[in-house]
Amino acid sequence: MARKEYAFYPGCSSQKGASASNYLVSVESMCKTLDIKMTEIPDWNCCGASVSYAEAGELPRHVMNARNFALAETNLPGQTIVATCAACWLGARESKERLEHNSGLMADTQTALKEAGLQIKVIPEVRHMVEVLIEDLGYDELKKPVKKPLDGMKFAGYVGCQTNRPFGISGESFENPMYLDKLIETVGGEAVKYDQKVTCCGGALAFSEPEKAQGQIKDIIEAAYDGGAEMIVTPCPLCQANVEVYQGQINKRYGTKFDIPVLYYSQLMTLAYGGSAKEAGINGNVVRARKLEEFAAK
Amino acid sequence: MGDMNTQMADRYKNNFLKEIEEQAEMGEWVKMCMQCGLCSGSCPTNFQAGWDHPPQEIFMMIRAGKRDEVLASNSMWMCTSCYNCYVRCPRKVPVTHVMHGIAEYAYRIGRSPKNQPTQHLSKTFWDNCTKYGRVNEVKLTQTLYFKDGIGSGIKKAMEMQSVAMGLVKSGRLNLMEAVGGGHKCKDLKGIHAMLTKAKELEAQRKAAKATPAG
Amino acid sequence: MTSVVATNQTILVVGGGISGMTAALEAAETGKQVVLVEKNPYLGGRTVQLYRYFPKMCHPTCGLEINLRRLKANPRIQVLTMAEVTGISGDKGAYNISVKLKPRYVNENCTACGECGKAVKAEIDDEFNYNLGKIKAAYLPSSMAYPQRYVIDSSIVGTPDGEVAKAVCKYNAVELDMQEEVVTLNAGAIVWATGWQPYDASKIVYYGYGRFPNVISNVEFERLADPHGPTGGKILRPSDGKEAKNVAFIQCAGSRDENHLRHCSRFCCMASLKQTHYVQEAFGNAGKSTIYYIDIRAIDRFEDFYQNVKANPNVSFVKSKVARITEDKEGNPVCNGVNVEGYKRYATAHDLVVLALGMEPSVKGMDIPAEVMSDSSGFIMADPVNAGIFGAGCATNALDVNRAVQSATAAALRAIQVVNKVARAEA
Amino acid sequence: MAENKTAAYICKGCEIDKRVDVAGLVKAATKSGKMNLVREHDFLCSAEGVAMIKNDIENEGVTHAALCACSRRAKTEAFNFPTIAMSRGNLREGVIWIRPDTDEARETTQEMAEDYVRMACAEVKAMTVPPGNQKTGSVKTLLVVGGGMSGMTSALESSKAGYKVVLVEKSAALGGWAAKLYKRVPTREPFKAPEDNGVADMVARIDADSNIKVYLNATIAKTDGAPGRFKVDIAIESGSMAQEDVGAIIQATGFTLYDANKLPEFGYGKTPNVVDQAGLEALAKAAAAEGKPICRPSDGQPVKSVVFVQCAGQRDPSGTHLQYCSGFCCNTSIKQATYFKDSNPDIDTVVLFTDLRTPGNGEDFYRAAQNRGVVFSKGVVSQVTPNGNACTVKFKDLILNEDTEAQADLVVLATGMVPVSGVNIDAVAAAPVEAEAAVEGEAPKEVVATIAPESILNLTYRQGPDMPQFKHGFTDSHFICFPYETRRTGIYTAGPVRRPMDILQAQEDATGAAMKAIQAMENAGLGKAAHPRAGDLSFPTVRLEGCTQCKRCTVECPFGAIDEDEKRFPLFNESRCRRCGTCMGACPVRVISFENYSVNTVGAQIKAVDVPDEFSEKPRILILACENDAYPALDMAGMNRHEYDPYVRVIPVRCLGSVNTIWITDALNGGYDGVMLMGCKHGEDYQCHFVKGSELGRYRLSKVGDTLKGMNLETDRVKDLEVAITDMATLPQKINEYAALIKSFPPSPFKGF
Repeated sequence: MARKEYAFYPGCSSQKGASASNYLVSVESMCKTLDIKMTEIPDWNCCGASVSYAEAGELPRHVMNARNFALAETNLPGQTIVATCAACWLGARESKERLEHNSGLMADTQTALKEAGLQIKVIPEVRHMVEVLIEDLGYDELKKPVKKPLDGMKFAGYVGCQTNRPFGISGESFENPMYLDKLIETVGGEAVKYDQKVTCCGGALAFSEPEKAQGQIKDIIEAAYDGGAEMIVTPCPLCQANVEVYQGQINKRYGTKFDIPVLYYSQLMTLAYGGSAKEAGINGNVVRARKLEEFAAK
Repeated sequence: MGDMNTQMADRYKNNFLKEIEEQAEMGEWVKMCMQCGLCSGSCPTNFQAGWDHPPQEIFMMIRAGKRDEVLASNSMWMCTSCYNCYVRCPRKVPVTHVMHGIAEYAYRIGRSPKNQPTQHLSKTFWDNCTKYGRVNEVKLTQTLYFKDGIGSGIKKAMEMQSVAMGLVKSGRLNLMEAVGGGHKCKDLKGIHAMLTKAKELEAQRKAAKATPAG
Repeated sequence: MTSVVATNQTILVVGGGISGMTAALEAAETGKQVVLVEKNPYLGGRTVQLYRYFPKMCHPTCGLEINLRRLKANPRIQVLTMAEVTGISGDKGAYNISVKLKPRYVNENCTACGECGKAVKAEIDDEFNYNLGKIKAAYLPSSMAYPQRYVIDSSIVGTPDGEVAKAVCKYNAVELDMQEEVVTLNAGAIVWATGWQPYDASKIVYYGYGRFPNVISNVEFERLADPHGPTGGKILRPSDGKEAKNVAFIQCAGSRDENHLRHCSRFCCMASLKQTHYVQEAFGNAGKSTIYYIDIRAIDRFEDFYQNVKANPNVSFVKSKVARITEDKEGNPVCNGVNVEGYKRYATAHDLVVLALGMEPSVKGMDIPAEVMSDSSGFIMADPVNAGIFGAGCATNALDVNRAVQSATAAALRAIQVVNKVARAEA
Repeated sequence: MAENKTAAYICKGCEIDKRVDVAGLVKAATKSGKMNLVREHDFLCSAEGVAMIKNDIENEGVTHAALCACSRRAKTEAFNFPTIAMSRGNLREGVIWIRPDTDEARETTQEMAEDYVRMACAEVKAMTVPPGNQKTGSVKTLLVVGGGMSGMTSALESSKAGYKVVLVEKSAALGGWAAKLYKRVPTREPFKAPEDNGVADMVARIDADSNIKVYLNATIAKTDGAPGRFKVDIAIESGSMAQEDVGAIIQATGFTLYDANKLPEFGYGKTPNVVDQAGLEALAKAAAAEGKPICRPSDGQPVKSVVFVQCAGQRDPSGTHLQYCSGFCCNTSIKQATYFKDSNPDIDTVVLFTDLRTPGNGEDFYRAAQNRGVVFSKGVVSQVTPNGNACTVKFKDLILNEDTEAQADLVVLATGMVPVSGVNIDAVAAAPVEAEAAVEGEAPKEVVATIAPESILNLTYRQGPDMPQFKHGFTDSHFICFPYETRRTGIYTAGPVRRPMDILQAQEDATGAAMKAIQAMENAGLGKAAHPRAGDLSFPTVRLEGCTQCKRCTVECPFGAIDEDEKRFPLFNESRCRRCGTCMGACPVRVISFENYSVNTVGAQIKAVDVPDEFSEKPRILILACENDAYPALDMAGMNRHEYDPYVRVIPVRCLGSVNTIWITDALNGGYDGVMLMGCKHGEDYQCHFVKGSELGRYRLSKVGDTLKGMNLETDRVKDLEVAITDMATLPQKINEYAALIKSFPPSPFKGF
């Protein structure tokens, strides 16, 4: 199979030492196995994320993404931009869509880009890592390198919002997307049924109004437990962080005893492909995935 | 005519609806709502306290000309950007964006609620990410927790201590960022110039759209 | 071989539901030769799967009985069941049509004595009852089925069960070697009356149809209330057979929704109002109904019916499109949403939720083997391009029974206009 | 006329021969039935069995056949012998399928089967094959009354089918309401913009159509006759009178708007700035003609804001105003709001509604209006007050849950439609039941009718000059499956006079009505009945020498088929008759009968039943079952093997209305222990396909109590049961309960006489 190349947009949270740095570690391991070459867009910048809407306004937000488009187009011509972060992907796709459909906005964007010595000719395709996996490779291809299937492990595939709405992974329904369950099954795990697969984790509200967001997170974790899950798996750094790191506080607030590890799909894949705990970044989990640690050590 | 009377006279007139259409991002969709309430029911924050008005009611209030109440509403700021309402709306109203747009407009003209935490986060986040081109998570956290002063900041920080320690231990919170060790873009000058221009163009565009008063 | 007598003065009617039967009968009773083609093994279509009609609360089988009597008395109509039109060539006034006939494996010798049904062991899904129950693989689709002749399901042909059916039939009615055949016929005009199907409820994922057993569709609810239905007319919910005394009706399930059906399906408000009567009829004051709606569309004198239901203290109305259905620990479906009249949140448990599914034309996605104009919902439009092909009933619009019959009567005249012209030319 | 030859055929198939002794049946047909020929067959409906019967008809000269096999509803394709008189003895669904296969039951099952054989034989002997009347009229010209969209459509569509049309319009021009419209709501995808009203095109097509003769400024002075031979006097404004022969009539007389003057609370009449929908159309037309924006009537200034009040005077449960919804007005207001928005998007247009009703593709039009910026609000308007050159609209906003108000230059009231349906004959005529109430021998009291002056059809019918109305003045048929079935054969109504509807629906309706009218003309010419006994060639004949001129038949006929001649005898108009037999049931002296259904055909069956003596403990119960609902329900009970009492004997009747009380008294006199009548629902939601039949039948039945008392019998021996076609499971229970009651009485004292 030919080596696949993409312009990589890792996003702020995936950087070294940042909150999703372990995501990046596992993606790199996974891509290595799958022979996917990800070249970081030189000097990429933040997407602005959804929450900046109030301060940023319309144009500045799009301009931020446009700068990444211009950099990708200039430095990695012809390559599709691939984001691992749901928010980065959503922000970039949204800007692409708006700019392509609004010539006035596009003209203003070009004017602003000029200030940074950049311009856009054609906005590159913007895709999520998961789309690359399931569309460019396919489940069968993803299954081939599996050396250690995650037999008998039960995962709640938590899709959350922003990889799912408003764009969604193509071919999936907004209400019950199946790709994550299929990825879990591809690496030998069991995807449990539970009804909070696409419930919002609270997003940015987890920072600004934690008590509101934590109620939602509680429902998600509870449903995952009720479904029989041992671990939660997600494609989104914000979902991962929100569902994982507040468990202690939720336990305090609601008297629950949550202690469920929250992983990235890429971590499962890395492990199933025979990678080490370190290569999968499971040392970076706040709620320790002991079962996986033991599995990796075997 | 007194203020109250002016307001009554403007009821169910296009004035405010038009203002929103011109000034708020995606505001032109407000008129398409048919008051089914699916957005309100689909919102993940629906069953928590804190809403003044559900989205569809905000839309009706705009159509009814309730300018003061809408702009000062807390509701738009509750949005978690989950896009549930957006994908379900039977009229394909991009509710998420409309709510953001109205919030942004209220904020821009200084009519939004004061001390709104998500509004504060929005500003903090944007300032943070545009300063160096990328987010500095530690500084972001610091700014957030100390926004109401040292006292409450310490209290919040203490509350969040376990969270932070977990992240630090797992290598996902780099305290060095606090002292300037964070990630940065190289072409900061270009980014800042670009954003300054963008702000300027945006202001021009919105001003050009505004209907002259009177 | 099935033989059909038809000429360019014959009218072909496709679809043997109430619209197709009406078009066929009106034309035949005006002296025209008619061929009526129906894909089911019986006539009557979707209306005969309804328990009662609004607003009279009368029974659709009553009208069917009259129509069947008209049909039995009229030698000008030839009925082909288990038949589908597969080809249309030619033009207005001179069409050549091919019709594929699926084997029924039972010939006209059948006396409907029922011995084969008794003898056969295999069971299949009961399509007439929307698969809410099972029936024997040798079956009469319903007590009102016409032709009153059994059907052997193809799944038992070539099995010992099939042989059993053949062996017990004293009348040589079971023909297991019956083959699919194609008959060709002429017609001057075609009435296309293929009706509608309920919108696929599983596409409205947030209502949990298919996931929650106690979320059912409006057409299924008709079968639950019908004495001929799978529960013998008792309103029992699917999960545990408990009496469903507290029933929620969710309007616009699919309709008026650009993510699903653009159009308003017109009949569903009235159907739900009607179905509140079923709840009242079954349980008296212990029966409670809640209608979640956007606008109640009880047009013309149906308003009287609405006002009567509204006056019933056991029926409540909530202006709200339900946002989500969940299930509580007892298996009760819970409707979640916001009542927009004054902003009231609710999370209300019911015994059963009935989705008022909208109407999708059956022609949508169907390959009519001729050039026929349809709108973006798939409804056949009146257009000169259609030449001698005329839509009728719910193939043309979302209609209630009354309006469908009107439409079919009008379509019969349009077809007659064509064949009369042929007759004048040939005279 | 050839000699009658009778034959009975007894089928042994479907296990009939296993369950009953066929020899006994043969004996019953031969001895009691006195049939000339009796044959048994293993499988009567087979090709061979049918060939046997055909052979008997052709070669043995069989003219009357009693087929004793399955129900008359089964195997109709096989048992199709149109040239002979035929009856069916229901041994399968009516006997072996409703009885248990046990030794104890064998005797009663056998008796039941033998009775049904006897009854079938007796019935067929009393029948003749109707020859059909060729003397009915054969005019094939259609009269259309009303030249609006509906009437014009009916005329054009009929002409297209090759028929001549006379079109009568009372005003000076064709077009009706539609002509007053600036534009009409869209009829084609994308359903976004109002369309041309389409009137000019249709008028041009009518003018060019040699099949259509138009009378303008004309009304119908008199309508005489029957389908196929109507004679119509047309009064023309000039004073002249024309006469036309027509075969059928379509009444498409449309509607007027509900009078907004009845809505002073909405400011109508108090300021010219409150208009109804017609008023707005007039303003829009005038503005378009002058190329100006729509202006405020009070001062001629362009309208800057307009509020539409939906359901003004409609959907009013209090009964003060219209109770119904007119259906078209939501779309009309949307269209009118579009007039404003398309001329100037800055005009404030607000539509206040409680339920917005835009069915079908109207939803697209609604969306399109929203997209233009029309504001829709769910609200209840309480008051509109003039305020200088503006108006204040007070209302409750139901979404925002507050009392509020809006200012508007113009207020448009959506007042809805009132049908132009002529004289309400039911209100002015004596109710048929009152005629029944009249003491025997005494003429029913004549009701002095204050006939409203504006009759439309001026029918010379005994029962009044116009079409019977249904609810709210509309002439709807009341039948869901059969929307065109009026109570005046050959006269159909179309468009908003029938039911509130918009133009598109009215055009569809008018096309359907044309279909029915054409059909009525064609069948009248052949002497065939119209729906629901379509094609029936039988016809009631009356022995005038026995007639007492009691008028019951003329009054009760649900279809106005019977007038009175100069000598005050009933005058039957064959092509108006629907063959329900209500006249036959009504006739106290039993002089009315059909060839194939008469006092005799049923009476003979009643007499044919073997009534055991009082010591046998075998009661006999007669069931007279309506063939539309009760009889099918009994059949289905059989098909589903729901058992019932073996002492009942069922005779199907065309309608309860055709039940003559003589049958009941004859049965009781003959020793029957009880009589049960099964008919469909009557009253407001009646199901009787002959409209009044079951009601009249029941009324007669209610009078039987006195007869029973006179005979010294318990009044409960006669039972009236309302049956629906779905009652297949409950009906056997009810029969059994009734049979148990009858068994609790002593045996009828009339046995053995």
